[in-house]
Amino acid sequence: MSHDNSSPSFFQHHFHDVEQQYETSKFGMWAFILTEVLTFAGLFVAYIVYRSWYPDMFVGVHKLLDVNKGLLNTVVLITSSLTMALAIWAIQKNLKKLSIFMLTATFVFALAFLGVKYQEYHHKYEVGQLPGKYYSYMGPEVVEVIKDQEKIDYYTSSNNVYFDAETNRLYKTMNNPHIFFSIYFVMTGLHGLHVAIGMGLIAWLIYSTARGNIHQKYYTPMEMIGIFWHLVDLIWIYLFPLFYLIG
Amino acid sequence: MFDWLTEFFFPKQVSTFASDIDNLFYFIFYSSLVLFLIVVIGMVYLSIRYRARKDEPLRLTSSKDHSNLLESLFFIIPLILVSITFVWGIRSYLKMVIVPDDAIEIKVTGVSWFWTFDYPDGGQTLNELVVPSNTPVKLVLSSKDVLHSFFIPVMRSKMDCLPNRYNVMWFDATKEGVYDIFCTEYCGTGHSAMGAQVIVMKPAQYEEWASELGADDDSIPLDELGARLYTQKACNTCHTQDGSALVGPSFLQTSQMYEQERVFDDGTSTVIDDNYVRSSILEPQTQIVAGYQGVMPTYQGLLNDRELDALIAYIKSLNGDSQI
Amino acid sequence: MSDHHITPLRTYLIIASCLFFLSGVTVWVSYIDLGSFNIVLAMLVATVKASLVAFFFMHLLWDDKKNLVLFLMSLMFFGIFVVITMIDTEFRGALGFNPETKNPITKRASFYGQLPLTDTHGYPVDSHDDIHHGDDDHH
Amino acid sequence: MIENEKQNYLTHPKGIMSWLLTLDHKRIGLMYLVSGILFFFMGGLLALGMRLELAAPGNDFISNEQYNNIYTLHGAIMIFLFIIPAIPGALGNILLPLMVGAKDVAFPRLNLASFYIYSFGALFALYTIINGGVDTGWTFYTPYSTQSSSNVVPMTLGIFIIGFSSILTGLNFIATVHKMRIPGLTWYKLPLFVWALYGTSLVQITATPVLAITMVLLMLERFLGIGIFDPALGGDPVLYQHFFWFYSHPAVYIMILPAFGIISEIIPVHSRKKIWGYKFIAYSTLSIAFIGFLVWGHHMFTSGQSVFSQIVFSFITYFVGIPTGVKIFSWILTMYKGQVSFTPPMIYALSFLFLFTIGGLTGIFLGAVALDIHLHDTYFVVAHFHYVMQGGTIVAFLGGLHHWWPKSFGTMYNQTIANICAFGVFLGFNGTFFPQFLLGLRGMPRRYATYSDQFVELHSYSTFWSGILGFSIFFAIVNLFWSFVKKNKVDPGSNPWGGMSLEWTHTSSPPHPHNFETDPVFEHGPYDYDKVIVEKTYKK
Ligand code: HEA
Ligand code: HEA
Ligand code: HEC
Ligand code: CUA
Ligand SMILES: [Cu+2]
Repeated sequence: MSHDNSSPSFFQHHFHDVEQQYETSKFGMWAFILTEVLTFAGLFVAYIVYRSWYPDMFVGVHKLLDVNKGLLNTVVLITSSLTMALAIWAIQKNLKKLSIFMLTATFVFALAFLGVKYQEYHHKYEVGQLPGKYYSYMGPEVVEVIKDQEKIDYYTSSNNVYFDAETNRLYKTMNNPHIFFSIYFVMTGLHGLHVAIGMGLIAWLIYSTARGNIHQKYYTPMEMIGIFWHLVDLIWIYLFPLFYLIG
Repeated sequence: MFDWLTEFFFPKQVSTFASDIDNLFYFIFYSSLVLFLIVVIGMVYLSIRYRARKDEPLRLTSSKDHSNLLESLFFIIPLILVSITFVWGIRSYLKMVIVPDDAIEIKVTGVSWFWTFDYPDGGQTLNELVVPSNTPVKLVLSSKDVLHSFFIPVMRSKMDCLPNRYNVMWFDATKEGVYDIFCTEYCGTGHSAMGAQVIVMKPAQYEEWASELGADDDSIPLDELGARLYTQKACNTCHTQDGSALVGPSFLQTSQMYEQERVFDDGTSTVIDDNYVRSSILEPQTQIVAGYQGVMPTYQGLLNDRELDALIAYIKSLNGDSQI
Repeated sequence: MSDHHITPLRTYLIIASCLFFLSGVTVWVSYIDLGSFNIVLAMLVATVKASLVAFFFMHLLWDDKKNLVLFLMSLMFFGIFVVITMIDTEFRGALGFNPETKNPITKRASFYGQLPLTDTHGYPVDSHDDIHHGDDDHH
Repeated sequence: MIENEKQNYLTHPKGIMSWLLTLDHKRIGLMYLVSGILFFFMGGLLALGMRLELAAPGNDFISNEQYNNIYTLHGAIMIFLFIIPAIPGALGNILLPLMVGAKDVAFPRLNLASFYIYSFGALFALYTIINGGVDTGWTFYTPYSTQSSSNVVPMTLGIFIIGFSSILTGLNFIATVHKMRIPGLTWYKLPLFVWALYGTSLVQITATPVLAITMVLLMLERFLGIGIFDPALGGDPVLYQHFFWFYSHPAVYIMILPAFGIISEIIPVHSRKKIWGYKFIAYSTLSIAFIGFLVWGHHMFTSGQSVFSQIVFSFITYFVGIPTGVKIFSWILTMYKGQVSFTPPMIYALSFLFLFTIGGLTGIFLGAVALDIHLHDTYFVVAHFHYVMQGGTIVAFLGGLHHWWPKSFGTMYNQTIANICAFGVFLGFNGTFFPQFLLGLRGMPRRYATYSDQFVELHSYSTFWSGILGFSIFFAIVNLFWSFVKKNKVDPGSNPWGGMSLEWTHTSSPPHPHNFETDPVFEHGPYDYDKVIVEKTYKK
């Protein structure tokens, strides 16, 4: 354990050397990733359980989501992941300007992601495809009006129909589409929260790199935030097919 | 040999599988007792045998820190014991879940904070489960509001009541008598008062009872019937007759305030009269007395007209000097 | 820190193109009806993508293996959570034990009864009758 | 002697800010200790209130609502504010870096942050109390918790926040154990307390995130009615129980593993004997931590989960008992051919063995599904978990405090009083909780504010002894802190029990602000009583 004064400014003195400090941070970061995965795990469990209870509802209701927007966001997020990786590569090669550029690009892509998400949310808000008891969408995708007498007899024996005495018609709704939207909003919302937090961290990275606090010899924070950012991408890789594609 | 112990540890055995479960208990109990004694005697013996004597100098101690024989015993003995326990436990458990085909089926519904029982031939009781002895009885349980749990200690059986789902339990009572039922899942203020009784009758007696169920008894005067309903229909879990407020206002107060203004939590008010009391019982959520919470369940469908009148008459009668 | 592994630029670009390509593949495949195999395939592709991200972008391939162990541990505990929970949720009322415990008493939440049967533009649902929509759980 | 002038972390640096902003793990540990004990007293007083109400049937002392609030707060405070965060937070923080020879934990700032997050979460809990309490039970079962008009949201929010503090502590400890050990201190040379903290931390970082998300879903259920747990909205209350117990069963091992670690230190040191079966104890820690994740459904034996899962859960539950048994037997055999002295820590350790064995074995009764159907939610369960938590964890915690007190704070308590209090705790505890086993077997349900006459005798017996228990615990802790007032300082080099791990042999008491004045060198294992004689040095 050296107490020489030549140790760099970023070195924390309870470590033996710089290498130990770096390895420890990285290990800590991966432990943190583990907790992140398990946080989402709870929601995935809810998804899986309800999907297996209401397979038809999930398949039916997922069509209300816009695949194109989802795909667009997938592309945006993968690109941002790439630019994040390149930012680290650039700083390792001591290309400070390029690194800052790449970080900025990452930030912009993240913003774009949230922009698209906002549009999606906004549309759902407008039409009432909201979570839980705020759900009010009764469009044709989830309600079927049945006039055919034979079918009416068939359906009255099951319980996901109800009879509207005023119009003398039998309606069949999917079971609990609001649960799909509850899970959708909680999962994408938590994911979106991570994107927003990531943006804050990336902004701080841009600032520190420009100030020269992060450089070729010390880029641990950038690498840690990079790992976090890739995790955000990684979770989206699963969310996208689970919500937008399954059919 | 276990007789006195049974009295000591458990309530009476009344269901067919109760003795099975008690025996499982005794098996685990005695094996645990042996293990526990090994632990305690070992600990006491070793600590005293190897205690540091007064003024004994510090010395290097033995380096013995393992013994293959002992270590394998640590695994093998518990393994054997838990295997027996597992097989035994599952066999008894299967007896408790496999309902005999000829069981009579009674629907049990938990409502905060009382129980209703619906019998196969129609008819309903409140807080009183009547069953024939030596006949398998299947209970189909559910709840109107929150979780409850239906526990009959003498039957050694218990099952949660879930809203919007059925659970099943069964028993075959072997001895006639009246036994306690408890609610064992926390369900709010009245949880500890959510008791009921199971009355086990001889089958013939049960038949007779069941055929009379639902028939009105017009001979009792109204207020007397009301007084009886007051406990039968579990009003007493929430309303007292002595003026002290429990979950709901005391009936004495209601009675004294007849013809006076009752103020509700939304600021409106009404004069207390028979109509008001009637709607308080049937639609309790529409007008909630200021200072109380809207937790009273609706009695729609649980009381017939005569019973309603009886309760009203009874509430009015509480105020001794109502002639003024 | 100059002695750390530096991934060549080429690797990053190749991995990114793979990711784009695979994203296209899942979307394309989702339009083909493969029955329950759709979801298996989608998850398979997602897992390949996720592994690429983890191993290359997140450097797990070159890192201390302890980090990989932590990551795999998180997946293992996730697996435990899912599998053991489903031992309950999939088997209620199954195996011949008390079938009445299997399903909820009413499947549909009660508030649907109060919703107006109009879409959000106020048109009655009937007016959409001409629009084709998929049949689901009957027959 | 000049030695007395030595710097130590308690007096150097000075000033209130140096405490509030400290990054020193020992100071953070002390702050955890003080706040933990305050919450313990608070929870304990609530418990005594409860016992007073239960001394006789009827509502003579407090109303049903008050009782329900009190038992919920008692459970929630004891678990979420005291034993989960405060025991690793206090003893773990103070000792872990010393034991691995590090100058601090891996991430000192995170450590301080974790303490502040804990305090912040605790504020919500205090707000809950001031604002009228919460009445759902510490398990917050839906749908009652989505309907109750009491302060469910502040309390769950507090628990959510405290969860993060617990995660950060765990993360920090894991990184410390992996990366901060001095050269030569290999895994098998670590003191077993370090292994125990390592196992605890693994459980903390894997299980706690699920608690966090469960609490979020519960709050959303209240705000938005998302319908995942609420049956009125199409949800499933049993699913909530899966979520809750996926955390809360492993959490009982967060509570007990540090206690196991403490016992693994106390017994060899006070018996001056190499610990029996080092590797078995170390690995059983990990296997308990792992198996603990597979058995949560044993809390749901009457919930109506599938028969298949009942059987699976019952089966796996038994297997937690086997590694635990290995530990118990190894501790006992450790004394074989040793030199046992009956110091206060040792008395606590022996009473731990007695009490925890009862608690653990009754866990096996509960694991047998047929029997648990009778016992579930009765006082048998209450007795079981007090035997493991209070008789296990708290007794071990008290033992640990007595063991490391002179080390951590450089003062010595009155050992005679300590011994008397230790006996008082043992007797009072058994008197309070043993009758509850009988109550449970006879069918007394838990969470009851009033009860029928048949249970009076046992209940009043239990209440009587709980007073003695309360007094003993109170004076045991006062006796410890009294040593500050009495300025009963020990010699800085002192090692009163002759411990062999780094914290005893290589640093002063209380330790230097940077832990070690010179870099510690690994010389002998923590339990090498067969190779080296370490003198008991205790002056003054
Ligand atoms: C410190 C906390 C702690 C610990 C360590 C334990 C340890 C164990 N617990 Fe306990 N438990 C709780 C805290 C704890 N528990 C709490 C708080 C609750 C109630 C929650 C609530 O509802 O509010 C609870 C409830 C609870 C239940 C649910 C009861 C119910 O609600 O119906 C069950 C059921 O299986 C159970 C089982 C066990 C088992 C098998 C162990 C095992 O780990 C015990 C292992 C130990 C031994 C077995 C003893 C030593 C071993 C030997 C001497 C060797 C020989 C062994 C064999 C032959 C097996 N516990
Ligand atoms: C670490 C956990 C822990 C600890 C240490 C305790 C300690 C105690 N507990 Fe607690 N208990 C729980 C965790 C714990 N409990 C939990 C989780 C529940 C379940 C809650 C639920 O159902 O939701 C519970 C429930 C519970 C019940 C059942 C309530 C019910 O179901 O209706 C009872 C009843 O007797 C009880 C009693 C006690 C007593 C007498 C103590 C005593 O050991 C306390 C002793 C300590 C002190 C007394 C404090 C120190 C002394 C002073 C501050 C000085 C002042 C006092 C005097 C001078 C006399 N507890
Ligand atoms: C779960 C508890 C509970 C039960 C059981 C219960 N009540 Fe109530 N009751 C309340 C509460 C709380 C109020 C006050 C709030 C309100 O008005 O809804 C109340 C109010 C009333 C009132 C209005 C009193 C007044 O002075 O304004 C009447 C009358 C009444 N209940 C009758 C009954 C009868 C008759 C029964 C039994 C058949 C019964 N209640 C059972 C809780 C209960
Ligand atoms: Cu119903 Cu408790
Ligand atoms: Cu458990």
